[in-house]
Amino acid sequence: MKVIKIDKKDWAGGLGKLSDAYRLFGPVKDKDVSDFKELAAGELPDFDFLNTNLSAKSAVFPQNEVMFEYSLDESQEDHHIMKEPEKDYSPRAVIGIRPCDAAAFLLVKRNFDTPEYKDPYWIRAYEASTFVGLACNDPGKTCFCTTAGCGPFHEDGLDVLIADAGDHFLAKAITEKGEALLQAAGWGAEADGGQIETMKKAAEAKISSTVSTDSLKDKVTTELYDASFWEDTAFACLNCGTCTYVCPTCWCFDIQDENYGKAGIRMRNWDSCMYPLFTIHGSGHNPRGTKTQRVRQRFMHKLKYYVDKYGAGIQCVGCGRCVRLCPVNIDIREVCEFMNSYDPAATTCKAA
Amino acid sequence: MLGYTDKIKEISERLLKEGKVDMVIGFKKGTMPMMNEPCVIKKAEDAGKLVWDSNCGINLANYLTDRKEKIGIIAKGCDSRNIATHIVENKIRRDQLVIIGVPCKGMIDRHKIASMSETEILSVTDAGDEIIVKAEDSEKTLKKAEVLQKNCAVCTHRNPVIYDELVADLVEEQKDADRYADVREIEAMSAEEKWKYFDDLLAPCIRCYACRNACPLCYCPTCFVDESRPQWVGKSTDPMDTRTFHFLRAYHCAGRCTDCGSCERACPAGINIRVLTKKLEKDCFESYGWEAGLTTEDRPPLDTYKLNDPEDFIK
Amino acid sequence: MSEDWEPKIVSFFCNWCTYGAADLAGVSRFEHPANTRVIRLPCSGRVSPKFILAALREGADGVWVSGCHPGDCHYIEGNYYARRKFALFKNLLEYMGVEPERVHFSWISSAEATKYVDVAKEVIESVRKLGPNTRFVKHKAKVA
Amino acid sequence: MQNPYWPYPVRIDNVITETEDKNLKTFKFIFLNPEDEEKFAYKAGQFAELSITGKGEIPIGIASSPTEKGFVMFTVNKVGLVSSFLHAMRPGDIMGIRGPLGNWYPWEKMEGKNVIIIGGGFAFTTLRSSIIYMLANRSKFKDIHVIYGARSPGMLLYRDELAEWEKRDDINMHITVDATDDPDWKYNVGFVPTITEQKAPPSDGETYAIICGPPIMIKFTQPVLDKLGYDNDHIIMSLENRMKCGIGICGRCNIGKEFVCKDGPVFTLGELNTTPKEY
Repeated sequence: MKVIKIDKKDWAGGLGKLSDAYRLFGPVKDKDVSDFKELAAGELPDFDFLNTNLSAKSAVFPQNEVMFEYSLDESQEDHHIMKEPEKDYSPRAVIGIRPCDAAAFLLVKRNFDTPEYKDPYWIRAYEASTFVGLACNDPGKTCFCTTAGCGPFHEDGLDVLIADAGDHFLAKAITEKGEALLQAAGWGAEADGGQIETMKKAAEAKISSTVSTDSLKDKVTTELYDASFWEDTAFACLNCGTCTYVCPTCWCFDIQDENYGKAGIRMRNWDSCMYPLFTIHGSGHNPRGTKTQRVRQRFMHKLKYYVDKYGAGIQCVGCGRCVRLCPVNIDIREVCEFMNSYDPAATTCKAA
Repeated sequence: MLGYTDKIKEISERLLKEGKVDMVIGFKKGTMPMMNEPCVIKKAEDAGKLVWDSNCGINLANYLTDRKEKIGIIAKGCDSRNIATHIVENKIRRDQLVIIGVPCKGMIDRHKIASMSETEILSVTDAGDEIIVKAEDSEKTLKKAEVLQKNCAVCTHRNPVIYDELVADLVEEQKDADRYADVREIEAMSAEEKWKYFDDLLAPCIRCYACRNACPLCYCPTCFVDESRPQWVGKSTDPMDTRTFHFLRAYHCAGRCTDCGSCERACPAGINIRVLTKKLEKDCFESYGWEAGLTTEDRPPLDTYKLNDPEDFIK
Repeated sequence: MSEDWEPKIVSFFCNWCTYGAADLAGVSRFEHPANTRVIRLPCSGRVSPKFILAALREGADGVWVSGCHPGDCHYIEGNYYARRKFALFKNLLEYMGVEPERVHFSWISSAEATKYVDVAKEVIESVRKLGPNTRFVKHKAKVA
Repeated sequence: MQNPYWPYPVRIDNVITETEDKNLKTFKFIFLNPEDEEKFAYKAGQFAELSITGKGEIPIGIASSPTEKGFVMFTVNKVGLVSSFLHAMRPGDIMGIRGPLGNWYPWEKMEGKNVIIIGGGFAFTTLRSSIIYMLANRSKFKDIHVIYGARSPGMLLYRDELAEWEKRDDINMHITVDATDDPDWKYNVGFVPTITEQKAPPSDGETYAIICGPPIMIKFTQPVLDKLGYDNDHIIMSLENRMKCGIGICGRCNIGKEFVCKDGPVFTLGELNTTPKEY
């Protein structure tokens, strides 16, 4: 598809035009921390970031989301019956999403959009979205996207890829949705696509951090599960939910009813496999009652169960957020290495 | 703190070799700049993994809760105070522990140092009273005293209060630290201003509970946020729920908090949560003359009373 | 604030003293405003900060906690512990921006029906002056 | 797009207290919209989310049988927030049901085979559904044995129906209690594994055993079945895990890569042996 040149002086104007047709989401800085927010009228996305603290998943899958509304007032005709609320699924554009976050939506889609069940909230929001990616010219030290099925200029999952070329942006339309967005913004000056390729190579060469995932699919689940390294890996873990909340590919949620007098909402909130409450039975029994079990679940899910379930690689795009933000420095790259190179025979011999 | 690491390794190796402890809880070098990872060493030959520098801010007392083994634990001043608190609250027994005391000169503020650098930081190393920060295209030497964690800058108990081994001579305690300047600033505000201040402070909270979980005091089998009958606080990031969570979390630390700074260090959103716990710390000190974790003899302030405790607020 | 607004006060009373005082005030036909909703507890020591926050969250305009005078606790020392708990709690509440006049504490024995009426009036009037409570009140969650 | 989270509105038609400790009640529901009953077409072994408006949802096995029309029935143990609230609800109250969810016992495979049902305590609910279903389709199955145990006679579910089944000669009932001082008790006394050892027919190589009960019962019954010649692919179990969405999306009930809510709750022992034991 064609590549467009956007002069930086035309950037704000184009976004202004877009805001007529789209709800705009973008990275916004607040007290040194960048996160995706819905942009206020005239507000510009702030591109001065390595990556946002939280991933862009909230643009489609908000941390708290209303599923239903209800009335508990028995004088009402439809009391105690769940009603779907009116929601705004008008077109939205997520401006400045990193390629890894966009690729993550494709991984997550396998969970929300299945042959048997369709999650209407996620799918509607996803389908309403046009993802305008911001390529990473200077990926970080904790970025390992290129070995996690992704990359600093990765296009899958994006509708437009934008690269910052100094005084102008280069924008590559990847899908028809993307092309429509560029048109709506009034950006049309064609440019040479070759420059993006050059920038891409340079950016990829800067990635210094890697993971190996080739052997994961061949491991026996129960052997990996019983591996001896989990205890040491999990030791430092505080069982906070930081890694799961900042992760673009973590999708787990809880469902809660919240009442306000005679009315209320059924909502869903992000949940985390790090919390004991996530799995505890009514009887008090908890199949993942210990910290080690919960840490193992997180990594096994991302690096083994997902791999086996979909045959489409790991459930990780290498954004490095969990590595950067873990309060005790538990590093998925290390754990991935343990798992990928795990040899039960070797461990047994050593012990014997 | 040069030389600390060698001494820690030496003591740990000896304790493990002599069978005095089943494990040593300490820090190993992290994979990230300014991060060391809490770790457990069970074999004498692994003691070499242990490190000590200005990035050991996580409170290791957190890893002692309800353990049954004989444990060697590396403890700076605040860790030792939380160990004392753990002993008082029956979360560990004194005779299970060999406390390897570390006279501490403060931990560095990783959030602050990161925000001082234009580019990503590659490494941060201790050099006496200075630290060397290497970034992509620069190398800076900073005075450690200027980039200390906020709690360390006003710490008055750098030396461990209980210990069995010591890795170095005790350090001089800071005398004229103004511990509560920030609390007084808030106290002076009007109710309206205070309310706004905390709205703003807590807005970035994502309810991940890193502050709660990094805290050695938070070990309830079921936290109030997880109680459902009744449910005290909602689960969303609604500002009132977030505020209720932070209020009760802080209140649960009343008279127990040692201002170790783990909560703030752990917070992924960079929230200055210590202003809440510090208020309680200040009140406990001013009303009851209490500082947490200094002895294993005295009962904590909410577990005791005096006949003449202040009660001006009661009609 | 609408003209006919009346403050709603949630009161946590110790069974052995203030609850009796309220009763006595009633049978003695002492007049006092009817803005309080009373929750009877075995001791002021039973009052958890969570109760007070819950009342505010549910929309109480004021909270009033009352127990036995120091030295008079039915359980010997419950109110002594409560006193420390309340002191720290009230300070933290005010520190976070709740108006000092929202939450009240008193010691009222079962014989002090007059004090009960006086304090009730004082509590209600001071909350009335503040107007409806907005602090810690949980409204419909702002969710997408 | 059909919203899989939306519960069909139902009215509580009838509530029966099942056990002497009053902790188990059976609820009969009628769909407010008759067409929802058709959408709720289920098979014995499936479950549903009971949705109490304002409180939340709980996953409960369906106790009625697909062959029973006009209502659906669930037996609920009083445990947590939602089930306690449900226990206080009355006929006429409106709530919701979401489902049917999960898989079912392998009825197609079991056709023409002997079936032995082993149940303990309040896990008997989907087994009742199965028994009613098999009796309504009696010719499709060979011998049917039922071993059902509870702590005491007063803790047995569906006592009237048990008595009726006892009278029939096309189903072999082996009811047992852990202990009783009732002199009129005319059935077995002893734990389920012991009674299984005494009464269960050995496998003819194709006999299916369905086990539902507390973990301790399953643990001790399994070796008995091994001895009787049941292989792992003919031992069928139904799991429970904490659930929320019930449709394999919210992420909490997995055992390995399988979700108990969507890929289960029914698994063969053979299948379970290849997954982590996180249930």
